[in-house]
Amino acid sequence: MVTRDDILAWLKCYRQTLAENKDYLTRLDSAIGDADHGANMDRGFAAVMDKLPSVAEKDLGSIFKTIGMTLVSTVGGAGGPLYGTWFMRAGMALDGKTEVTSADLLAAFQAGLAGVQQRGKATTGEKTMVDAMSPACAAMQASLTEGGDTATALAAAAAGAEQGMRETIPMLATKGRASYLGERSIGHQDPGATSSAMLFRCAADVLGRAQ
Amino acid sequence: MVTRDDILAWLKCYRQTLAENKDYLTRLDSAIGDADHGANMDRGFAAVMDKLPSVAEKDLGSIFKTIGMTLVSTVGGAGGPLYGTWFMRAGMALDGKTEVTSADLLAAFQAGLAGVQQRGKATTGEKTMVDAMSPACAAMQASLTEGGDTATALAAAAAGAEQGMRETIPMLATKGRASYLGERSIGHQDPGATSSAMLFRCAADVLGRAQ
Amino acid sequence: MKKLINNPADVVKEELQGVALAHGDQVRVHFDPAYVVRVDAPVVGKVGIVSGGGSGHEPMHGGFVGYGMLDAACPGAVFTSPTPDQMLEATKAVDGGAGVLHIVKNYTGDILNFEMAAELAMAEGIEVESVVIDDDVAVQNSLWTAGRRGVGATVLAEKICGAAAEAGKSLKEVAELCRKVNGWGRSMGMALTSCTVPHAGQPTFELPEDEMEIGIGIHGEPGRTRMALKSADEITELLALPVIQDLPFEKGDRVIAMVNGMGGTPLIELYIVYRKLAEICEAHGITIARSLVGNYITSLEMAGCSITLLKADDELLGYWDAPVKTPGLRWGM
Amino acid sequence: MKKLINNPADVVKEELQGVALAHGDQVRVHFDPAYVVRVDAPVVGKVGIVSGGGSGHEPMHGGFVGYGMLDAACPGAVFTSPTPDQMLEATKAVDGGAGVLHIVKNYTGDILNFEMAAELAMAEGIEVESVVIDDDVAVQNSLWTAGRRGVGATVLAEKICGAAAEAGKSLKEVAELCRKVNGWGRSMGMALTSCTVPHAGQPTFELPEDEMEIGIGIHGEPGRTRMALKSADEITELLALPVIQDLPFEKGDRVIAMVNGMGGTPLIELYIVYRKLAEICEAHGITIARSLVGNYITSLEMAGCSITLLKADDELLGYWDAPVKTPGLRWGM
Ligand SMILES: Nc1ncnc2c1ncn2[C@@H]1O[C@H](COP(=O)(O)OP(=O)(O)O)[C@@H](O)[C@H]1O
Ligand SMILES: Nc1ncnc2c1ncn2[C@@H]1O[C@H](COP(=O)(O)OP(=O)(O)O)[C@@H](O)[C@H]1O
Ligand SMILES: [Mg+2]
Ligand SMILES: [Mg+2]
Ligand SMILES: [Mg+2]
Ligand SMILES: [Mg+2]
Repeated sequence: MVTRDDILAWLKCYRQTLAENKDYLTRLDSAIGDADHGANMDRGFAAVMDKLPSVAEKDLGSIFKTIGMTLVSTVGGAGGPLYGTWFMRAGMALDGKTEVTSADLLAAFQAGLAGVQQRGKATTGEKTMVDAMSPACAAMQASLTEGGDTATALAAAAAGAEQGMRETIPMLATKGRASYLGERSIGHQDPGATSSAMLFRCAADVLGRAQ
Repeated sequence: MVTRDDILAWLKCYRQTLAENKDYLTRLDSAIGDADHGANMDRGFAAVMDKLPSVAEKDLGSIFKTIGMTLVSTVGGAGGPLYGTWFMRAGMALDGKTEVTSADLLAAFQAGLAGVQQRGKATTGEKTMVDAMSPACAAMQASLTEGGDTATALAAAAAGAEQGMRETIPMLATKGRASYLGERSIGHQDPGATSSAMLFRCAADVLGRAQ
Repeated sequence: MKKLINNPADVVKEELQGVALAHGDQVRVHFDPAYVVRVDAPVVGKVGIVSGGGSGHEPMHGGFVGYGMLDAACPGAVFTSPTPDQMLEATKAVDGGAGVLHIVKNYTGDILNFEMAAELAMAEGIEVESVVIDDDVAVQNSLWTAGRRGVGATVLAEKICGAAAEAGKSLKEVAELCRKVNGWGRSMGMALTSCTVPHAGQPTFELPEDEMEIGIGIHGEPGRTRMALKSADEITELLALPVIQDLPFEKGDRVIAMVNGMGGTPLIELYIVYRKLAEICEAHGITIARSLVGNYITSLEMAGCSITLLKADDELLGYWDAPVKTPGLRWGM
Repeated sequence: MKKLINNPADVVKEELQGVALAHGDQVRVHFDPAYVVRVDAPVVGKVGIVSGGGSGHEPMHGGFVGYGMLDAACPGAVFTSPTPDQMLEATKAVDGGAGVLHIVKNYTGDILNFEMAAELAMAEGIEVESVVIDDDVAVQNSLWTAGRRGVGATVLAEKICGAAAEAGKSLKEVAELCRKVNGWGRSMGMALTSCTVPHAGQPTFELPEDEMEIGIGIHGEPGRTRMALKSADEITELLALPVIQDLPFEKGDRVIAMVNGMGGTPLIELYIVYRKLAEICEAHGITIARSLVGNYITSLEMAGCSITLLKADDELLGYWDAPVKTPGLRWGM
């Protein structure tokens, strides 16, 4: 089982990763966006870290919903409502739990993805974070179906997200700010897909090591 | 005797010199002023050249006064009223004449200098065009007193102006825009002294060759 | 990065403090969540108008809060859409019982955040209408993308709708008017230099000394095409013709014309652009009935300009001429 | 050089054409000699007010022509004082029989040309008073030099004297008021980057990425000192303290405060400076009674700002608040 402490460690890892990659994400966003994705995510997860102590004793559903609301009210831009929705929906799937199985995690990731797609109306292939989140879920599901353990399944999710992230490079953006570029969006990696891949990489690194 | 045609050739030489040194004068004015002296003088003498044909048959007094008024109404800045005054006052000294002696020329130059000093209230040593005009007159007078011919006297005037021009480099400006710089005006050659030295150099080159 | 700022993280907060100090007679600034609101809000019985967006476009939107224009503006981080809680609080603060119009520029972030805010406000019983502005012809419109960006027409929409709200029009009517302005307005911009986002610390893009970007967005988003620097007259044509061609402006039409500076371009240059724009309009039989030349919707210190034309009938001109009293736009009072 | 211009030689002419097209309802532009004049000039029985100076400082002076401010402005070439014939024609065009005030910034060129113009106008029977503005504390004053430069206080003097003329004050009274404004106003400016004079084609000075120039003039004239780039708060102190120290501002004094952008600095930064200026004034017991934040007296595309404080009594505040209707400054009508 993945415990609440594991989950908190995962979030801490992600906060750390974002802080370290703030400039990198902003550089990606400079090429096809408006040069703020790194600062936005960093600001959001700094706020999340401030908020976490007050809910750390609660169930994972409450924790995730608090994260989601914190992101919505501190990030702004496209990233805020989308990541906010991801955490809020994932939180609904984790309602009442304080420890979770890999199947619970997958269900939460899938709920998050569905929420993002509903809010942002993007499907795969549009050069957005969906292109990292969606293959992450698919790879994790395939791994669990094959009987993989939590570590294996999360590693598959992270690899899937990273592959999806790289596959955004040749894509023509049709959603978000990059879509204004038309053909000129081709050849650049999507910043949101990149920050999403980092979220799954932290999950694999931290939660995969957990048991 | 220096004829009207000689004088017109002198002015043409000066107009040519200014056009060639427009950027140089502006560069000097960038260092301690506002980067416009070259453009101002060039604009003014282009207008003078346009005006000259309409008065070319008149006496030198009329020609010089027309030049002065043209400069006043086209140059602007400090240079416009000062060079305008120089030509207007020199013109008064040449009233009615169509050819002149070297003594007439000296009288005109001295009248011009007096006009400039009256208008601008500058004396020598203040890092202005006066520092070229004044030694030019002094050197010419000395040369004529020693019995120098027109060519010799004008060569002395030009050399005096150029020496005065160079001597503005170590001066602390106390008049004009450069005075706002205080100590920082030291080490730069005054643009107005430079354009004045060019006027005397053309006189030496063109009028000195005349007879 | 050469800017008159302290810590990049404090830019928006300190700017808002400056606005509050400079314009305390006209607006109040609420912090946490941040919004700028008319001193006399809510105006009972009047439709409230709220806009907002990333900071860095000053005077838009905060500078347009006041009589005859916006009731409140929500400033986000630099170039980042504000958050739903700001918009919700602003909406509540300006609701005088006649409902609230959200004027939203067409960027995914602005859309999503305003959408959430509208849901929350409606859940609290406030009637909300949202109108999306998407006037930037630089972006080739398509059913399959996020569509066109919202730029210069936003300023004109805020002025005109503000006047209509002041005149007692209903929420439905003001929203309809806003859609009309959006339908009749078109813009396009260009950049001579990049802007620098404070927290990014370096220029968003590199533009060689002899090149310019045509069709630039107000967040330094790359435009239609990069090309060799041209004269002001040629640049004005490159902007004005797509604007004129996109809308069925017809001989005899009147327009409100705006030549807007991006923040780093001096007024003297904007008038040179305006001169050519007037010539182009005349050649197309379009009469400029009203004009605005200056910095209204900027992109930090970017050098460049944008052109907006809004086809205008008597209704729009009437609202345009109505009194307005904001820090950024003022006449008639 | 990246500018929205055509031929450098045509910059001022084409800008004036743009001004004429954009503001034809408020001003007329006369060419050859060039001056901008109120549409309703001369106003019979009112003192006429004429200013002028080099172009490149827009909106000053042409943008301040209109009801309650200037009657006419004479634009010179970029950064070059205009010529006496322009000033003479402008003076004649605005003389409504009550005489004409010349507001002259203290630069040798402006002084000499306005002096010639005043002589010519008086020879034609027009009563002329000239007041020289020299408010720039960056220049250490001395009996032996050309003295201080005229900068920001010029804008405030034009507004205040314009209101007094509108109120029917005599030429002597308006000139006296102008001297009072000059006596009570002080300014200082700084640059983050150089401006580029169009015909020069390259920056007037080179300023490394990590340096700034304190005490800059509005023509890119070097200032008091060059130093390492500092924060907005520190820069504001470097400007505000010499201004406050130079004038006997006393605890309890009220001031009109202007934070002026040099042309290339965005509004968001000016508000950050204003915030600190307000704090400094408060710490000195000085009350900011009125304020102005924006681009009013610029230096082409230079990035930077200047601060002006004008000690203000009820008389000055009354004239400040009076209606003004110009392209660059407008309120109350
Ligand atoms: N409609 C959408 N659906 C899903 N993701 C989107 C959508 N629009 C944008 N994104 C994601 O948001 C990222 C940009 O986030 P961010 O820079 O924070 O916001 P903004 O574009 O408002 O500046 C993009 O890289 C993309 O992955
Ligand atoms: N009071 C003065 N008396 C004589 N010459 C002066 C005076 N003030 C300035 N000058 C001269 O004028 C020159 C500058 O001319 P210019 O650049 O055309 O005018 P501005 O300083 O108005 O831009 C200086 O280099 C100096 O030689
Ligand atoms: Mg972004
Ligand atoms: Mg000069
Ligand atoms: Mg953004
Ligand atoms: Mg000059």
